[in-house]
Amino acid sequence: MSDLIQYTFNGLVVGSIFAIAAVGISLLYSVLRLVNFAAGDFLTLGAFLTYFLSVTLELNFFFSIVVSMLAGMGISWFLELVLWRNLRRNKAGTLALFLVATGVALMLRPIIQFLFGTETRKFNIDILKTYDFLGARIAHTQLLVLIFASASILVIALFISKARIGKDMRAYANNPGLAAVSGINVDRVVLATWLISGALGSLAGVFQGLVQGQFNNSMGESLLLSFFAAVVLGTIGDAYGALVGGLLLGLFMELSQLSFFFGGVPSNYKPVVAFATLVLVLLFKPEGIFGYRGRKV
Amino acid sequence: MDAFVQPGFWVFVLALAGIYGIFALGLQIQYGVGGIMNFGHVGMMAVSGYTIAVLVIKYQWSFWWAAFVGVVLAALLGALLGLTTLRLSGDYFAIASIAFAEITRYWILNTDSVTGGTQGTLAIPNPLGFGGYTNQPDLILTWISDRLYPIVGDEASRDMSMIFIVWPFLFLFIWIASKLQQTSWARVLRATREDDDVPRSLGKNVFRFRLQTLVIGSVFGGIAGVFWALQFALLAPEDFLRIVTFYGWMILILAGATRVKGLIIASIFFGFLYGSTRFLEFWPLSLLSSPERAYLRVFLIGFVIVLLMLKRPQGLFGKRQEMVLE
Amino acid sequence: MINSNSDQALFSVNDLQGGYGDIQILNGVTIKVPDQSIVTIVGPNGAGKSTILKAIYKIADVTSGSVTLNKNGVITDVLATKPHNLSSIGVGYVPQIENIFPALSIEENLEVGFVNFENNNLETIRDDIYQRYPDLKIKAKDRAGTLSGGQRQMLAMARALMSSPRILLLDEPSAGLAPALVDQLFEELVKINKSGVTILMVEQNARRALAISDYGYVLDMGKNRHEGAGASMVDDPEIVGIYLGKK
Amino acid sequence: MKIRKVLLATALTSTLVLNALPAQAAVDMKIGTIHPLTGGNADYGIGLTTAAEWGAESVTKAMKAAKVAGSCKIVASEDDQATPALAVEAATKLVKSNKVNAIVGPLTSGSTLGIAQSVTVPNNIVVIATAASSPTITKYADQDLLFRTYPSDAFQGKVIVAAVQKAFGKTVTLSIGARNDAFGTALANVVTNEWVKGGGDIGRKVLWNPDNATFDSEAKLLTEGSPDVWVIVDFPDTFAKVGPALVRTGKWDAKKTFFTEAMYDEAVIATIGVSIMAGAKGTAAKSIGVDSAKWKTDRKAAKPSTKETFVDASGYDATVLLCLAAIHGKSVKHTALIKSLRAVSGSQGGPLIPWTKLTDAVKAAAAGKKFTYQGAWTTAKFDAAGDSSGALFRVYSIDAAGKLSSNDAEDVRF
Amino acid sequence: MENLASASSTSLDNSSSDFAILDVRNISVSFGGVRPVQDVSFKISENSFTSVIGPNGAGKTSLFNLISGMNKVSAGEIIFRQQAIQAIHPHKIAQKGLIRTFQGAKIIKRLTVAENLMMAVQGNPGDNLSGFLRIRARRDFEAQARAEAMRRLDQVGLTKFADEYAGILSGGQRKLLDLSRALMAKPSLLLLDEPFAGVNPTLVEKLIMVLGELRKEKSMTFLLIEHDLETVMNISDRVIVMADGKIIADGLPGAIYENEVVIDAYLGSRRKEIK
Repeated sequence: MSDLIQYTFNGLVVGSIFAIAAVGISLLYSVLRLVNFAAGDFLTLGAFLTYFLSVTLELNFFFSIVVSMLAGMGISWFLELVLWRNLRRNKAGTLALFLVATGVALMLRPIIQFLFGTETRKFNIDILKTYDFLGARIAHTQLLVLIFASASILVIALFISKARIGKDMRAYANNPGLAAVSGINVDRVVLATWLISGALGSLAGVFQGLVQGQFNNSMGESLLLSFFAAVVLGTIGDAYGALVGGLLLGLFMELSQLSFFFGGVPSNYKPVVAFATLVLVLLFKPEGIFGYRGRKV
Repeated sequence: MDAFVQPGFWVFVLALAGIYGIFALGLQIQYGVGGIMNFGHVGMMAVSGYTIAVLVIKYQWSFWWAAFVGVVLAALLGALLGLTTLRLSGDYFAIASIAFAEITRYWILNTDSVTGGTQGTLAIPNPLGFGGYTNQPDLILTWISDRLYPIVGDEASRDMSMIFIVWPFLFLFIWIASKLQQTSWARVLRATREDDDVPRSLGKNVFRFRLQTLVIGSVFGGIAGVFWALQFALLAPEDFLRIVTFYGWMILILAGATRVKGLIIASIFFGFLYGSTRFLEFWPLSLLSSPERAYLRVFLIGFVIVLLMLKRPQGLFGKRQEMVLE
Repeated sequence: MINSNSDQALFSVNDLQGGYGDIQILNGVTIKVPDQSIVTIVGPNGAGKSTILKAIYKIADVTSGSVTLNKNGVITDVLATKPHNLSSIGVGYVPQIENIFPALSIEENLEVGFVNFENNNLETIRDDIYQRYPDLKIKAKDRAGTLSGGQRQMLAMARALMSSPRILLLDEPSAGLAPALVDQLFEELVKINKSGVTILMVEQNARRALAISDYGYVLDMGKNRHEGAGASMVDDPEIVGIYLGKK
Repeated sequence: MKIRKVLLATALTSTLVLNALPAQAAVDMKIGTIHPLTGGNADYGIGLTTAAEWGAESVTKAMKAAKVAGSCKIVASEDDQATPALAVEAATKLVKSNKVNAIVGPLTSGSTLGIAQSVTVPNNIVVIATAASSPTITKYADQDLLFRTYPSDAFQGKVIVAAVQKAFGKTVTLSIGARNDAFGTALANVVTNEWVKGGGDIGRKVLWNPDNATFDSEAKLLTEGSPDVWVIVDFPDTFAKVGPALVRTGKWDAKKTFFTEAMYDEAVIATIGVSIMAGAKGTAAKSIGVDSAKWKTDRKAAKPSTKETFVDASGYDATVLLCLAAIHGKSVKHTALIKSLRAVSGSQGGPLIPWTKLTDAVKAAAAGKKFTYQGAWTTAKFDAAGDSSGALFRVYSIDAAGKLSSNDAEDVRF
Repeated sequence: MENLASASSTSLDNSSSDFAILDVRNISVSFGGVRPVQDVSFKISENSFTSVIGPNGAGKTSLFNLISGMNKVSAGEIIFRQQAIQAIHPHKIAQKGLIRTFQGAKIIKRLTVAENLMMAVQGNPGDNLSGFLRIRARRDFEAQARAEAMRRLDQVGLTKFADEYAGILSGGQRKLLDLSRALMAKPSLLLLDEPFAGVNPTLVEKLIMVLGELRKEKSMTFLLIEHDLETVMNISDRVIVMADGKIIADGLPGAIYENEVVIDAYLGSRRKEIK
């Protein structure tokens, strides 16, 4: 029982981060048909920038997070202006977008390393404090992350469902042709999508940094495929789906280590659980948990 | 500059470029003919390379039979990938194929008893003690370099012998691929790249055609794996990260997605680009520390692909239409 | 009867030519829509009716000609206006197919269509719409994808009305509707028109559309073929000829 | 064409011969390094590269002080991202383009064997690997060209097991956690085998992927079954994530845990967290009678920009040994280098000269004497396989303040 | 639709005397609440030429999609040459000799005009990978296919475009290519979806001429979707009228012309006055 609680908690923590990262990727896909292979590096960037501001410059932690989210937005915007906009104008196809996104990731990585070094970093927060809960050990930082990430998920969900620009984004994703003719400013929608995904990337990076306790510059990159798995699980292009898909995948990856699951998956196969989930979902329910049959995949 | 003009390293680069050329040729057949975006191609290379190592070291097979089985297994992996996920459309398939390759890599990484696991092929359990797997082909490589010695002197090396093995094959494969492209079979595939309904309505089993393309591409991935295994004489899971597939795509895009012959120049160009970034030691870059120059190298590779897609998406030889009309 | 050639036309299409890429569909079409009127464009398949509307929204290409909106003497070049800005200058559009956002709720569909002018208010307009279409109010929170064909058309119209348009462009509003619903639809169009909204529609159901129209145009092969006061055209044998290919 | 080539070759050879005459006295040693400078292991690679570069600079300074002509330089430092294929590429570049006489690195066993097989052995280049620990390297038929300053897992594994047995007895249950890479799994296997051979039980064996999102589940598995003692084979960057997770399980006890030398560094302990590490023990290779703390301060002064890692000094020693060997043999030829490496590293005895007295070491080498260079990392005493046989292992423990201490009497030698 | 009963009564049962090559029995299809085809039945006799007319959205193209297997029926049966085909793959249906064209001429833009045609020839050994090695057989087949293609191109006046990318063809030329391609497959039943829409009158005449010649050969059965009644009149010997997913009339072309139901379906019925 305590095992179940423990793994569920661990899964929720990981899952909530997956969810936040996945929703950014999913929004970008739904609006721009872009599979963002650079998403992982935005996480790393966010974590390192927050580290730099809050630890090196000793600024307020929350302030640092906000600044690094703004920076994530800024870089996304910059790339939209110099890169993605031009590619769309050139009618670049899926392959071109794939390769450019990978290229951007290759460019971002050394920049991060150049700016922040290769060392392992940690935030100024007690990573050892734990609470006992029905026999499970709940880490203080992870509890914080779970609370703040859940709050963020709520805010994101509310934003997408209630804010006008959120509705415009969903409308555009749902029917781009109609969106353009019914008065939705497409440029604004695209920009908003980039800004949101940039901000969410940084935020997820900070959360991931907190959960890991310490992080280095390959943090985000190594999680990228798990994010994709979460996106696919929750139906590609469906923002709510990505949120739920992220949570489910996190839970699934952790719970798979429990012995009731085929005797428990050895921990060195943990990433395979994510990849296999991805393949299996694509295989048997390609429309994802929120998609409907007949949706083109 | 002195170091830059020494031929030895470039011989290595050329041999490697040939291997990458064969690797990219597999992608070329899949994408350029069939429109399939396979981002897990490196998995095929890993499978065939590892099959050779395991069969030769663990079971003392002949290298050549092991290579044959390796290519067959790569083809089977391609078939498995296709049968399970080829029904998906473009980007979904691409993501699934990455996952496929990663699962393969993790299996190699974690199955010490067969693959040597994290230690690479040198740790494959081996009844005869430590041993490489290239003894047989090494005889041939030595034979070639002995023949080359009177001509090029000390430049005769294993790498140069590799060129004499890899490049003729690359030319042969490019010839085969260009023949293949002219067949009615490829014609149907080129049609499916644009539209499934037309060939289907004309009695063509589109799925079967696609699957065949994927398998043929995988065979070339497997063959590249054979040469890779030969070139490096030791394999480790870290050699088969997804970035390698990306390099293959980079060559393909340089060549122009449907230009088979462009692959020759593109492979050399890529090899040169990749190799020459190791020489960024001149002023003012010499002011940077060696780690900083190493970041610059990765950055440049990313920068070139982004610039290429932005300014010349059709590659060095392709027609712009081909990228735009996707 | 309103003179169609009046220079006071609210909306006019002048000698429009264009099509899709190198395929020319429109070979010079001229349409005048007087303020407060209903004007219908009819014609057989492939005549280029819908292409006119698509050209205005940059879905089809224009090679020559112009489209202008004359709002109280202020003349706007419609073709030079970005599609998403058309609703803010008073042009509403209901495409023929895929004219709602199925994944959004009905309420959200309406909200997305809303354009903020100085003195209008989302709630007021929406309440107004709900009053007009009580069916939509009942299902306000449901996904629009769950609506029936008739309700979808209603929603599409309502969505366009959310931007308080001066002129509404309709692309085959009756397509795919059950006969009973078609009657309802045309009655509704008359009501909308009475409330001060000018209507330009492209319609397949020629007789019924012309019956409620002030003026009608018949297109064929991308050109004006015939025109006249709406009601007078209902029984025009020439139209039957054009439709069924009798020359 | 052919005639021209012959003429050219003759001309080249004659100039070389002419130039080579005075060079007999003044050796011109060119060294290249290969380490991961980008990617996940870049931290260690950069540390080792910088240390190696500092080593070459130190020798140059010592040569000047000792008035020994010639030079010993690092001509290029290459990146292999810890992958064998890229290491081969890097080695080919160093050997063919930079014409290096010897290579320092790579970091990993895979890369080391990769370059040996494809590049360095066929081209007769001496390699001193800096952190490759696989026992396979010992067995590898390297024609005596492959050396290493890092102890083989075969040594280290036995040392840990012996230390654990001494502290907790032979028959207790031992759980082992290791990073899922070449370093972790190989040593974990040696420890497992040795422990079982000694009559002990293995509780849990958990391998974790260094790039996992979290390690709480792994930590939980590792603490299950309440073992009597843990052995953890991990690098600091990963253990910084695993450690807190272990503490949070509430079932883990640092006092019952043994680490490898990766944790033998007070800065590392501080980074991971003193409260996590306090009470833990470990084994680490040691250079006899040498002040490693001074090396760290000196290096920091010389190369302030780079952060240190536990293994840095290994790169320094490798470079210094190569330079000393070149001076000793008055030649950069591989046969001479191999011979001299043994002469200066203490394989053939001779007086001890610590790294702090490099000038003395250079003088001794220039005089062709046999001596034992006591490195900052190890006293190499290269054996027949090129392994560092002089390694002495200390058993260290971490006190409540995060300070390291060890008792020379407990040192283990192999 | 009030006159449906009387309209149906005017239908001719062509199938009674001749062999029915296609027998559509009560087929329906629905997509997410929409039912483009509802309970449609008819028979097509061999060597006949039948036109399907009806206003936009009547379900004509949906009907073709069902017959050719592109979409699967929700209910009902489709019998083609005594074989039920409603559940088999579209390419298998095509291989049986039931070939269709698409509304708006789906040509393959990045194949040459000749390649577009050659792709359609059935029984190509090169379609199989195993055939790749049968070089002689492949080469002979290609040569024949090419000759055949050139003949077809000559017929429609596209010879000079044979080796150009089909993407450069104009709308009308694409229609010609589409029709020629379908003919290359030597179908026993050919479904033509608005082959004349957007084609200029001279070309239409040419196309009709080509079809007329084929009719004389008596080796093909045609099912045509067309709007232009005059054209339909010229070539068909039977007309099926569809509206709202149902067949509302079926009969001789001349009879259809005068049918009030048909005219209503096109122009909308004259219903109550709207104020």
